[in-house]
Amino acid sequence: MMIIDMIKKVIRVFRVVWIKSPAQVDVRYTPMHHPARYRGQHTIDYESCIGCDACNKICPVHAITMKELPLKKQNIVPEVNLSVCIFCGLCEDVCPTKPSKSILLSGGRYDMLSGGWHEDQEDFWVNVDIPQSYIESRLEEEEATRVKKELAAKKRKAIAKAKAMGTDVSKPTFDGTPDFSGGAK
Amino acid sequence: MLKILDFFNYAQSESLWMAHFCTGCCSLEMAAAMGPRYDWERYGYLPTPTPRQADVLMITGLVSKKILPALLRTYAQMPEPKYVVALGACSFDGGPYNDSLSVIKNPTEILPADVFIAGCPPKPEAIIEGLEQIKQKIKNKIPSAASQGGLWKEMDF
Amino acid sequence: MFEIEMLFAFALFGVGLYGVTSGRDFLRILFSLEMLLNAVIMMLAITAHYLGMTQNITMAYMVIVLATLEAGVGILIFALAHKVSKMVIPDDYTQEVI
Amino acid sequence: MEIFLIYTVGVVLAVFLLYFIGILMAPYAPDPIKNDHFECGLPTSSSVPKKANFSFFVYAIMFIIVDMTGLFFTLFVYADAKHASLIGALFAVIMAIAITIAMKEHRYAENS
Amino acid sequence: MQKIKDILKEFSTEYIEDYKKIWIKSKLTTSDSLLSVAKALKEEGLRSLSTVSPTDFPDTDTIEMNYFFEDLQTKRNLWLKCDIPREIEKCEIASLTPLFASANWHEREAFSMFGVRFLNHPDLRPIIASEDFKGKAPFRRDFDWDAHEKDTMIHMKMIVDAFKEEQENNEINLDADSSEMVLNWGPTHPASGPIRLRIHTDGEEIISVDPDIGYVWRALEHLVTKKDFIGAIVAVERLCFMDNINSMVGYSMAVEEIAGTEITPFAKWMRVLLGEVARVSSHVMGLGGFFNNLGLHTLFMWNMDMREFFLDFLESYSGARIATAAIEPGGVRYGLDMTMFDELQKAIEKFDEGIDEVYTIFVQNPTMKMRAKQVGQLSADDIEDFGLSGIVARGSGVKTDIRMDEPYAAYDEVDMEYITQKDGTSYDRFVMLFEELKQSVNIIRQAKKHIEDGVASGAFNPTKDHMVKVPKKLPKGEAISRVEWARGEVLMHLVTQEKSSKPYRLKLRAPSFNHTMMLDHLLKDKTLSDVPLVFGSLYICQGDLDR
Amino acid sequence: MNILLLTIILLLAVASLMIKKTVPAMISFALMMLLLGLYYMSIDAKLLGLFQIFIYAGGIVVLLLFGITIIGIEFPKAKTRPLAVVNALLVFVILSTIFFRGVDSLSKVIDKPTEDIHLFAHSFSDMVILFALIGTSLLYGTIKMTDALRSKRRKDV
Amino acid sequence: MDTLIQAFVFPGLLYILLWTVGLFWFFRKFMAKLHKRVGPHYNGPAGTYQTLFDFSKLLTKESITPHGVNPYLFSMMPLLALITAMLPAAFIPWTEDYPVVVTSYGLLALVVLIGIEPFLLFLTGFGSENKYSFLGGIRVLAQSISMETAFLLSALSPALLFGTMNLTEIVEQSTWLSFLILFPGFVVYFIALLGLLEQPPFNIPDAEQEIVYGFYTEYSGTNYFLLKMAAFAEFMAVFGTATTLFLGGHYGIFFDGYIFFFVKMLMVAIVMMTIRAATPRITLKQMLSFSWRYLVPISLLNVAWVMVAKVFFFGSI
Ligand code: SF4
Ligand code: SF4
Ligand code: SF4
Repeated sequence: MMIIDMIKKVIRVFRVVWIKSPAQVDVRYTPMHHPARYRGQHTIDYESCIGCDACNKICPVHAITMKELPLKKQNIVPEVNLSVCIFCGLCEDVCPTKPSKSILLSGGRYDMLSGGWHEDQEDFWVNVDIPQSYIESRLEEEEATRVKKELAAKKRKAIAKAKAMGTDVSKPTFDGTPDFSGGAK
Repeated sequence: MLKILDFFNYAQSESLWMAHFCTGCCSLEMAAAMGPRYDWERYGYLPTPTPRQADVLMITGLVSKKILPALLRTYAQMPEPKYVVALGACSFDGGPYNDSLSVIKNPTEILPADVFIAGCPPKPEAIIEGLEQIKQKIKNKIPSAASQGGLWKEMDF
Repeated sequence: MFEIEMLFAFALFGVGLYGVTSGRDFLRILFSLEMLLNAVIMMLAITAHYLGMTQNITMAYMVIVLATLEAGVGILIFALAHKVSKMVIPDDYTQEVI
Repeated sequence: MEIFLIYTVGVVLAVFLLYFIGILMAPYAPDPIKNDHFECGLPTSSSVPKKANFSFFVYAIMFIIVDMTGLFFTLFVYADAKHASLIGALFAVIMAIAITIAMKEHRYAENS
Repeated sequence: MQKIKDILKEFSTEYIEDYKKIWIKSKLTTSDSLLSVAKALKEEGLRSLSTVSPTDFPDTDTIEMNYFFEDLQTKRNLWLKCDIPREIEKCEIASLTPLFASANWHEREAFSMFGVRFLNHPDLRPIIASEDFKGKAPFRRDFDWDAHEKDTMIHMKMIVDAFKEEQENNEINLDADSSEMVLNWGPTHPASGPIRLRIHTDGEEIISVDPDIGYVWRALEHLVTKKDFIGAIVAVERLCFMDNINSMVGYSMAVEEIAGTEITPFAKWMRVLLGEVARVSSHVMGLGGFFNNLGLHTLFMWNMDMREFFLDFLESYSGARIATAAIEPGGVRYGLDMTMFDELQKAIEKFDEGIDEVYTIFVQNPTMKMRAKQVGQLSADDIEDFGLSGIVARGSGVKTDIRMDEPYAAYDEVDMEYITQKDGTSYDRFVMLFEELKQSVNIIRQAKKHIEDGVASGAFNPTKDHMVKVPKKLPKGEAISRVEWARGEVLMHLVTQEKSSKPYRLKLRAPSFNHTMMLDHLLKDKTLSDVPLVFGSLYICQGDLDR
Repeated sequence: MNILLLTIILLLAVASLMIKKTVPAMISFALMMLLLGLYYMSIDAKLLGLFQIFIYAGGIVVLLLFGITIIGIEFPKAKTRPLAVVNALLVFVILSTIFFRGVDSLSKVIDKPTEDIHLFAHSFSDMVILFALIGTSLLYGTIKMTDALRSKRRKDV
Repeated sequence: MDTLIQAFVFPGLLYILLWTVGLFWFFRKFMAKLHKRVGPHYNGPAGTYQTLFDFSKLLTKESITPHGVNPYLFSMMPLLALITAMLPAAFIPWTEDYPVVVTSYGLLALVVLIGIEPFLLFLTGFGSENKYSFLGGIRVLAQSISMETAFLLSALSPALLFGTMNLTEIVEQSTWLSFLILFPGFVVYFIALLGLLEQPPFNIPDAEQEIVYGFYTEYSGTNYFLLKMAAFAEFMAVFGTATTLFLGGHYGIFFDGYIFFFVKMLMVAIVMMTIRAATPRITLKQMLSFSWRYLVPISLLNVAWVMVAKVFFFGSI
């Protein structure tokens, strides 16, 4: 009786021979399933990053180091050591920039390899390559804003002064801020 | 003669057998890579029950202090030539457990790996991709990393 | 040829006898018993071959069967005796078995 | 007979050839830990016992007896009389019954 | 409930109060009366001790012991506290092991982590913690692990020496002339995973089994105290990756209780949905693993195929296949895109297709029945004594399931029933796994339908409703939460300090710990062939065994 | 050829008694039986030779291995009795003398085949029933004996 | 010269090597198919080179001799195992005129040679000085004694029916009627074959989940290669015997030839693999009691049936 039972099972297993295996894709070249939200390698948009340091603070494994920039306002930009990162996505969640996050994992790559030596892994970074021209342009921009601010402050002072003196302030004394933002990219 | 040696070298590279050893949760994805959807046997990988017949040792993530002797001994008991693959953030610096009391913070410094696959855990695709790299290494006759150095040589286990 | 081969059979018998009587451990005793019986089988086979006594071969089959059964019983007895008195060499048995 | 001997010698040679190819090609790097016994990746937890606890001795005796039965059946292959064949069949049935009874007895004794 | 209160009133207590629906919380004034209280409670019917959780308060110089008693029959639970002094020499309390068998390993754990000595404990050896923490108390707040870290190499040597010493002891203890030996089953073993069973055998027959655990000890309870409330989910989900969602649910519930946040119904239903998906993916693997241990890989492979589809859904939802980190205090982490349900639908269809084959070929397998029906028998009494839970408990006919005993998330609206088997053998546990799998998929269907309806009717907003804000800093408080995890009951005991951004103490009571305790009981006098079978049927994951 | 074979057999027989270690002794015993089987084949008793190999290499050696695994592979040293050698030699000499005295009266027939395979089935087949009875009673006795011993031990423990 | 070719090419070394590589590939591929996987795929057409690479690699890997073992015993055993496993090939009538040795006791010789193998495997386990190997060796011994008797008795049933032990004659005399008469014998033979080859549900000696790899545990590199090859050569011998005894050897439907022999062997292999994919392992005790309570008595009854059938149906007397 048991033997017959077993033979039945064997025949049922044998029926699988006609089923096509799901492994038809060469996964070396194409991933099997790669959703839009897949948390893979980071991409860091240095332009929109405001340098708020939130991602660094939340990261549970301290994978993020902030690269210092010679800028004043956006003085830091995150860099991620992929060897350390556990791809939890908290940094992406916490990033305040809108509409798109400036530190982005979604849709990242899935194969992240490096040499196995400890030293190799230590410099397995997602670097932000900030072209010098960008920094310069930002510097100039900053300079411009600074100048603008100073001017505004001056103006405010002047206005205050004028107010104190009782003069009319509706018309600016100086106008036409020069456009420095060209050539940012 | 050289041709024959080349053939054996090629054979070595195309048939990598894994020692059956799991130290951390990355072994779940290793199981997935064995499974029907990824099926690493297509590329010639095969798990073996004892390290005596294995070519590749996988550090599957986390290495706690207590399991390190077992890991090193398993590695030492594999026959030459042998290779090591490190999976996951844990095998670099303890990953999410970096602040924890009982994990080894530098497994790859102790036992250098030939390929490190980042992720937590890495996708099965990534694991297979990493193993392809080892194939390339063998074909180019690059000696395995752990035989070149690493703290394990000075340790007593 | 016939005589020389018979001589070897006798020699095997002698070796077996030596093994049985020299007071060794149980394994050697069983070996020797097998040798004794094998000497007999040899004699039967040789006589069958040279003297044409065909039925001797059938006899030899029987002896083989006997030898096997004897080995089985022998091992059994030794194993039981070992369990009781923890001895390996029969001469050392002091306790009563079972 | 001679053919078989030559064949055997050929096989032996062939196997040794393979073996020596293997030994020549293989690297050799002994080391005390590598040559230690494998025991799930840890130092051995106790030495290998020199004997086995074996409660299956009955099976060994049974094996010998059935083996003898097989020997007799080998002789029955050449039976060319009705009588002998039927005797053989009877013999087989008796042995089958004997083994069944013995196993029953054995199980009974095990469980008691 | 009233009876328990009456019992407690006979002793001097600081307070006796109701906590949640089925809990009573109380604190004893002295630790001396603990034993008599426990005895009275046991007579009353609180037969299982869930866990022992010490909390260290260096400020007041006390260690607060928390005992969680459970009554699996009538669902009355008691949370009993008492203070003991903190100095290493005086830090002792009566052991409950003679009364509650399940206390054994929990007390050993408290001993090795906090240095609490339990008087009259039959076998007070350190457990889990590796050799280098022997005699220290690593989980105390003032333990200086930075200093400890410096001597790693020396510690490694200590660990190795301990192994060698053990070998020498074995050599001495074993009769050289017998067929006895001590066999390592694990850790480099095809079926064991990172655990070692020291099996003392006589040939094929097992004399005793002594599990040696701690090979994946990550000190999670210590780790969470170093992370903030959100970052801690990363640690909590790594309790075991087979079913990580439910452990995060438990943690989040505890945090929400302290913060006093109420999450949205949509998030509740999402928790149910995700939790059941994770449970399915765990059970599916458990079924396969059970057969793997019998030397048959077919079911494992087929189930892996099935599992991938559920993982696909998780990956689409959260962006990672396994380490989803998808539940946060305050709700679920991501909004839901309704197209993801197509993938879930596909997974369910795949499941429906495959489950029939699994049933006829494997659950009804005569060979497996023949083997598994004979070993691993646990009676209902054993279950209560040893505080087992999950499929192991239900396999023996004990009706316990936190999803119904103490409904969390949206389980009170889910239509489900207790599934039990009678005999409690390994086979029953296997059938339990299978039945629960079907139940889980049923719940997934319900949750899916509910969410779809809700979205259609406009009750839920899948992109906005998923989170409510939980403050970064929590008030001082204490909470326990229980969830029905894939492997059984997980109890989390969370303690916070005033205005802190980090958990002060989190105790994780994981089911595998109790189940592993049973191995010796189950395997004595069996043969070596039964080891993998029984081990597999207890559904142990080393991740939550060691924590 | 035959003489060479027989010499080796004799040497192996002596060796199997003299070798201290069990397993090599066992191997030499098995080898001796194997060669004896070959010898029978060479004198045209093929079935007998096969039986010899079959029973000894397949049956008795396995049985003895069983015995070893139960009793243990290391034996204490036995004191040898020098008289036994004399005894054996004496028997050997007496046997040969008797044989050589009577050998002339034996008439050699060379052409007749050694084996008559049909003989057994023709004339001796009834004997197997006897064997069946012997075997059965032996089996029964064995089981009774081992079980008696086991229950005795159980009571002791 | 002819015999040298036989020893090295056709039923000898090269043939067995090819067979080993091919069978290993087939096993893996078929097993993968039953697992809903693909199996070896990217090395050569449909992954056929894969096992060639595997074996070449094993051949050139380091072979470790653990200390404390008897080195001669340890490295002799794989050699002996392979030699004994290769010898039966000489007796099997692969094609019409191709047994190397034609003898009237071919069947007995085959059974004897197949029966010696477990004894050698026991010694590999015994000589490894490793606990798992030790247990594995003892299990081999226990299993082989219980399975060998059934194997012998069922293998004898065709001989009893046809009244000869010459394999060529057995093949020549086999008909559909004889196949039907021998069918119970074939079933018993098949079960005993599973036990003898250590295949599920009887893969007790090298149960990975219990005793790591049984008697293979300490073997590596060249030695392991030889043992593995011996195992596959053994497969070949046993399948070949099955085909010869029960399935009519090289006789085909329209023409005769080696191809039919091959196909029949593959059929046996496929059934074996499917059983392997559908049945979990049983325990040693269950195996012993199954074998002695059912298998051996049934094989004895089968012998009785064959002898009666010989007299009353087959009409050879
Ligand atoms: S993904 Fe997680 S671990 Fe990685 S950098 Fe972001 S926060 Fe850190
Ligand atoms: S990446 Fe986002 S979170 Fe990080 S510093 Fe820039 S803006 Fe802040
Ligand atoms: S890297 Fe991640 S998945 Fe891998 S072991 Fe570490 S925590 Fe687990």
